[in-house]
Amino acid sequence: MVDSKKQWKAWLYLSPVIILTLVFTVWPIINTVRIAFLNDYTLMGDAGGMTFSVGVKNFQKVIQYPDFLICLKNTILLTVITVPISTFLALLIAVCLNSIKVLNKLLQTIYFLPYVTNTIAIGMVFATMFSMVGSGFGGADPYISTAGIINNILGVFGIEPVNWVNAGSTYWANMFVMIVYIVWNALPFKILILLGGLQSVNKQYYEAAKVDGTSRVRTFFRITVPMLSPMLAYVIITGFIGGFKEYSSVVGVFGEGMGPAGTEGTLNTMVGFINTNLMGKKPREGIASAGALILFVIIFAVTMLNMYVSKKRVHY
Amino acid sequence: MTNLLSLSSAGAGWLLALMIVCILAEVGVIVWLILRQREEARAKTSGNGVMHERNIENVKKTQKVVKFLVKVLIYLFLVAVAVSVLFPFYWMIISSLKSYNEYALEGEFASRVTPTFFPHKVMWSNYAEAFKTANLGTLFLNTVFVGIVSTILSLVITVLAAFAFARLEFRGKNALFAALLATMMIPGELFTITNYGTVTNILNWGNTYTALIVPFLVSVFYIYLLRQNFMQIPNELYYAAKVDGTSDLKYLWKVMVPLALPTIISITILKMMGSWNSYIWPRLVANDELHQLITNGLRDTDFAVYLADGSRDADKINYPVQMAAVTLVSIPLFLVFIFLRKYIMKGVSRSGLKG
Amino acid sequence: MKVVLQELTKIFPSRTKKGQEVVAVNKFDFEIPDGKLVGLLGPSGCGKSTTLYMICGLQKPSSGKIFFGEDDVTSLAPEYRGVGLVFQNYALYPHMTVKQNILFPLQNFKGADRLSKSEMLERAYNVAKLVQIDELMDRKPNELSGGQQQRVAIARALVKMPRVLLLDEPLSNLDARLRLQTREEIKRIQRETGITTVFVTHDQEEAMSISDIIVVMKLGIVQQIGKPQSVYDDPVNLFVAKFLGTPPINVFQGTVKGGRLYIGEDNVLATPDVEDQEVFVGIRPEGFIYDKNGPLHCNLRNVEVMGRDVSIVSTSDASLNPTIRSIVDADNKIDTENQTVSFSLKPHKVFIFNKETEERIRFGNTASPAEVKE
Amino acid sequence: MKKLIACILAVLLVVSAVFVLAACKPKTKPDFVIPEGGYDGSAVTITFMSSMGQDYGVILDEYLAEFKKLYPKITVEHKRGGDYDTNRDVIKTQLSNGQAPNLAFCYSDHVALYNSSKAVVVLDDLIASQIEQTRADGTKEILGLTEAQKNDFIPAYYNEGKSFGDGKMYMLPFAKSTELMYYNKTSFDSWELPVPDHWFATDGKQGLQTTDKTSMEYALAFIRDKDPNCTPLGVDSGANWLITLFEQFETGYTKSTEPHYLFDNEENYEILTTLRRWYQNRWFTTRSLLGGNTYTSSYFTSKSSNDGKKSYISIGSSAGAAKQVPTADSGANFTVGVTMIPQKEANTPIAQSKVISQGPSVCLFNAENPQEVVASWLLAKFLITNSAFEARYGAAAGYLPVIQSVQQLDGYKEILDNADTGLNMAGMAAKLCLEYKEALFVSPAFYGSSEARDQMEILLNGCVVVPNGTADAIRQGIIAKFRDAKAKCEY
Repeated sequence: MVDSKKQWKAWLYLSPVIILTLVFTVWPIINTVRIAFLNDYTLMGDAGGMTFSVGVKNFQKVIQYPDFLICLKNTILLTVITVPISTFLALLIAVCLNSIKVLNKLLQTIYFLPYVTNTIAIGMVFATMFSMVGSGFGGADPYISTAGIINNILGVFGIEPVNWVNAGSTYWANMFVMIVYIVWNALPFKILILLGGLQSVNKQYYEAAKVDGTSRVRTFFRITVPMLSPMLAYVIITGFIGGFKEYSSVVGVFGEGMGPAGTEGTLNTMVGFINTNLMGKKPREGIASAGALILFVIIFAVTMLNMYVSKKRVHY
Repeated sequence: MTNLLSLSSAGAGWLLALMIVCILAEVGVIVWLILRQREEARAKTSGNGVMHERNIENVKKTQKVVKFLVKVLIYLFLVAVAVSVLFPFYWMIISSLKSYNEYALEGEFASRVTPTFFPHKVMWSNYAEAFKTANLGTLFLNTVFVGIVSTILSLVITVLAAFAFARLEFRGKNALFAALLATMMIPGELFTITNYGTVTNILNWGNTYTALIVPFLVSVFYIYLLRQNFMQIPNELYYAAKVDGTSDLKYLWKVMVPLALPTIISITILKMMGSWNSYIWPRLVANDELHQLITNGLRDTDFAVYLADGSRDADKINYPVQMAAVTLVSIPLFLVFIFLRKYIMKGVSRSGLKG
Repeated sequence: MKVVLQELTKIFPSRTKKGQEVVAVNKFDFEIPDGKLVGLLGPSGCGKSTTLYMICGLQKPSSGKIFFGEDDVTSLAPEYRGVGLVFQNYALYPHMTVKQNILFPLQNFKGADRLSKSEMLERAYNVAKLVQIDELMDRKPNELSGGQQQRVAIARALVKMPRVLLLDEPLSNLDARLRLQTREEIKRIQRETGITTVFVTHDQEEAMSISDIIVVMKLGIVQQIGKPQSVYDDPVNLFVAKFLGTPPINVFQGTVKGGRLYIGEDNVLATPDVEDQEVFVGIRPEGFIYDKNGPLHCNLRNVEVMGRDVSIVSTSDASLNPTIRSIVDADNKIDTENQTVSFSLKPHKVFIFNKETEERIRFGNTASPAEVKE
Repeated sequence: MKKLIACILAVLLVVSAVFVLAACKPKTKPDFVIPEGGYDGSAVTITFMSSMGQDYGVILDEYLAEFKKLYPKITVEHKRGGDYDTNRDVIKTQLSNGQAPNLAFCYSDHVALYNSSKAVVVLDDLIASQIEQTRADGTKEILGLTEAQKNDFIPAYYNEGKSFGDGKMYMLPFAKSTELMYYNKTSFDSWELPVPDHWFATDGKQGLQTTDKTSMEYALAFIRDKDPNCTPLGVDSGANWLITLFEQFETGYTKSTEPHYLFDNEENYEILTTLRRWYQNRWFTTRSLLGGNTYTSSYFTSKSSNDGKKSYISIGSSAGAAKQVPTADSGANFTVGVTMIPQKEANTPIAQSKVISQGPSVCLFNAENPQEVVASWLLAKFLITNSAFEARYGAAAGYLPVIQSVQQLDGYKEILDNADTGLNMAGMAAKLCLEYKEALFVSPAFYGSSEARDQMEILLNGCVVVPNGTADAIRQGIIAKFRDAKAKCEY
């Protein structure tokens, strides 16, 4: 009974969205694809009237980037580690929050604070928290003195201070700081969604479980998690998409160098690679577009995989 | 090796130590619980699987203790997480109250190696200076103006689109919606360069508010959120309204919007916060004093460190003042969130995000 | 195993600040004999569900005690009470198949009660056969009809062989035909397992038809406890009388003068050793006898033929309900031309109640047969 | 289904329209040709993008007003572009969309970048032009530079404008700085330690064993021995240090023509191995090794040396001279000596010495209306050849004027005369730079030269933290860092 009048009206309501999306989303995509296939395309060259041959040179160039594998590895590692941790932590926090009355409102407000703050500023705070002072980093016997709070706290427990972010710090020390920071940043949104989901679960399932003498742990895994599975699937999928686009958090902690002094670039991510070719000193928009397309393909594949997995295991 | 005693006022140090103790206590409680469970299992008389008589006294006692301990466990865990979430804020705020030397452990503080937890000399002047140097006034007004206008316009668009997607049937609806969702997967940087060309060259909106507002009116996530919410309103209402002749818009305004109000309010708040944190695009498109927004205003203002003779030390950035500026900028967001927290929570959960 | 409730009370703090609290259950004393099926009956909001939840431990009583056999389980958590509960809308785990739903309670057994996998499966199939859903084991709850879901819920409650089975308005979500059938099922299952069962309903017909004992409640206070028939035949007050029986009892305003009961002017019945007073008179629909020169005269409205008997609908100024419904044997020839119709009454089907307290006033020769046999 | 295809077609139509529109924006701008009679007096608005701080903008505005008196019809819009990198990004983004300012502050690396869109005006014709321009006050000037004006420039700074490999002049120097070595004169005197004038010990021995007492090797070992807690040497920019070393030892860094990158060679491995040893002995540190926010000048002027936070020698830009003097409240007080940075061999005469110089220049951008270009040229010429402006800006910003006539200017003369290493350290720095003007060299500029500069900083940081091990293992570690840097540059 879809009469044409109804059709026309639907398109009318959607017209603002469609026009804006066309101009500001579809056209950039088409333009990016166009640029990606123009060899060694640079915007400045284009403005200066240069002509470019069509080909896949840009894509080869992306692969040939000496640190391409490092960027890929970092992007994947950061995503694969932080998404599960932040999702599980958020779930745990949401369930605990849901089971208490006193202080509930206050704690909810506190947990949501990181969502409201400026990523770069907090990045700087994290950098100082994990920093050391003194000039001997990376040397044979670097000064172990430290200004960072974290090392001071470790000191309280007699643990040797660790060189987290300064020159000569190990890759995994840097990654640890990044993981802590990304999880810290990702929690609020996830808690919000999962808490919302928990509140819409019918109370009687829990009462039935209680009467059947189900332990808390079993209730959590056999009832709460399955009932929350649509929200969990959503949070994990958006988590992966966000994870692959990680960049500003690394800049927040390590600055544009994407790594501690002496090992600059070891924490560079795919988006970092794209940005250096967009905003850097040797801008090559062609290569940046090719890199962005490759990243999009990876994200698309992972999201399809996630969707497929969630179709199987999620109960709607 | 420094030890904690040298920390003159180790308030926050102890706070963080408390957090570590919380976590250790938890581990202890969990282990005790597991032991308790195992030992309790052994103590029971054997039975053929029927819910058998148990020595009720023993069960009642353990049940009370276990219940209490689990409550303690939950509160310990939640407090530990709260401390770890709050600590960076605490550190940001006290950094904003320190003098540059105390922050960077230079000058008279050069001999110190561990940072101070409470500013020796509380520098409220940092906030005044931050407000003045970064002329937060104009930045604030710009951001609020851009925020409100873009939120209202985008709200209208989102409601209309969500209504169409949720209620009206038209061919290609699902394909269009899937395509829109797909755009969320594309890294933002991809759009920036081309959009910059479109905005400055073709539309030449360079350095205008329109350039800051229009490109981001369409936010797919909010359309998705509102569509979920609209879909939960039963169809019969729509048909009933149709029967007695109400037009789509009247129905939308009279019935759907009121019902989905919490979600709409939370979208408004989250949208406002989004425009607060945008950084790369404003810097590219509208970077002159007139149109600068807060984040890129902060980024470009060089917060000066003044030498003894009053001249500026060009190399050094006065981080405490920058932290003060960032705190000043974050306060309105905190307040908005604290007052409207209920709506945000309800808005998102109401949408249920099922399916 | 018998269940004893001693002065069980539950007071809910009022949500609004100034409003006073709500007494949901007020000093409920009752002993549920072992193996009996007890129906908690009453209008909605009378505290029957609250009582049920207090028995199973989901609600903590404000005061009073609950005993399972000799054990005082008042403050014991539900999982330790060995209770099976069936919810009104079944609360089957939507993401689990029927088999998983039924197995779920068994998997919670700890320590000595733990069963092997095969034992669990066997128990599950037995109880599934008992409730005749053994061929639906691999279906998901949303693929089953209301009745089938109901039976799965019962199976899940029974599989752990609880000491007490509790059902919260088990039939309210079913359509009429299914309700009759499931009602019998519950009775059959209870008799076969011999498990002490308490079920809650607001449908008096359902309660009377299958319970061994019924407890009529109103606003948290127990009105009457007893066998369905005896409570029906010997209501302790007007509320209980009106609540039981379909079609409902007809209530009139009457007066007792000189040992005689008058409805309006008609002197309908002898009521020896009752002082003169204004009274309420309750007459069961089956308490009328179609008698041309019966003492009670009403204006005939119409006659509904129902096969085995006839239902005469009439009105009278003294009646408190809009119409009076009397059921008489079909072979009475009802003279429909005549405007008025007159009846004589079966004494044991007529109850009189004090005007103020609505308490039942018994009079001489009407000791109903049921009570005697007790 | 028919409807769906129709709507997809519509979408493609709209998009291709936008695409065609965008594609045909005015692309190629004609190369600039000086119009007949130079500036024709027409009303013209030119934008001047500078990366000056707020305080120096005041000085500029004064002289812009003066310029307005000479050419009333030219209105100058002065836009502050933030620091150098932000300034470059803003201009780069404008250029990518066919817009540009008329006149802008720039580094040679930036101009090489801008030139990839052929947007920068070649200045040779303008410089040589003899066209007469009459100014509002009736006075006349030739459009180009007179011989006197051309010779007034410090040669090294002037030639930087031509360091793009094609001999063409793309920019005029605006203000320059060079690198100097500041040392703790009081300590050096008390230790009777000679001020080092070359880097490595000639007799190949290490640390205190070497007989070559004027080498940096000996000095650092000596200082470290005297104050075991300190970090003897603080170098502000690691990249400048390596570029200077490769230039001094003539082992090759980069050149403006293909193939650009020459630094990956045996001699440089040697140099970096030695620097690594120095770092492992905790003899030096750099700003980026300290995380980029701590300045080595703060080490040089700090009182106590616990945790290495004190240095006795500091190599930094002449522009930051004032900061190398200990302030009253820092509690440290010593007299600061300042001299040329060490060279390859001892007592190298100034002419053979090599010291890197940097600083902002000014370049002109192509514009549709040639009058805008000519007007911008007049403004640039007016500012740069005006010794009073150069002197005041140089003194305020700590930069060195690019024209020598500034020295005769009475205001500036006093600065040079009573230059001392105390309060008037900036004057002393200016004085020394003028003295060393033959030694100044500029690193070549080409598309990607700024990336190469960054890679040098990363190379130094990478090599000095190569973990301990056998000599060969260390060597391999260093070679790997070189290879990585070269690959990044060539990428």
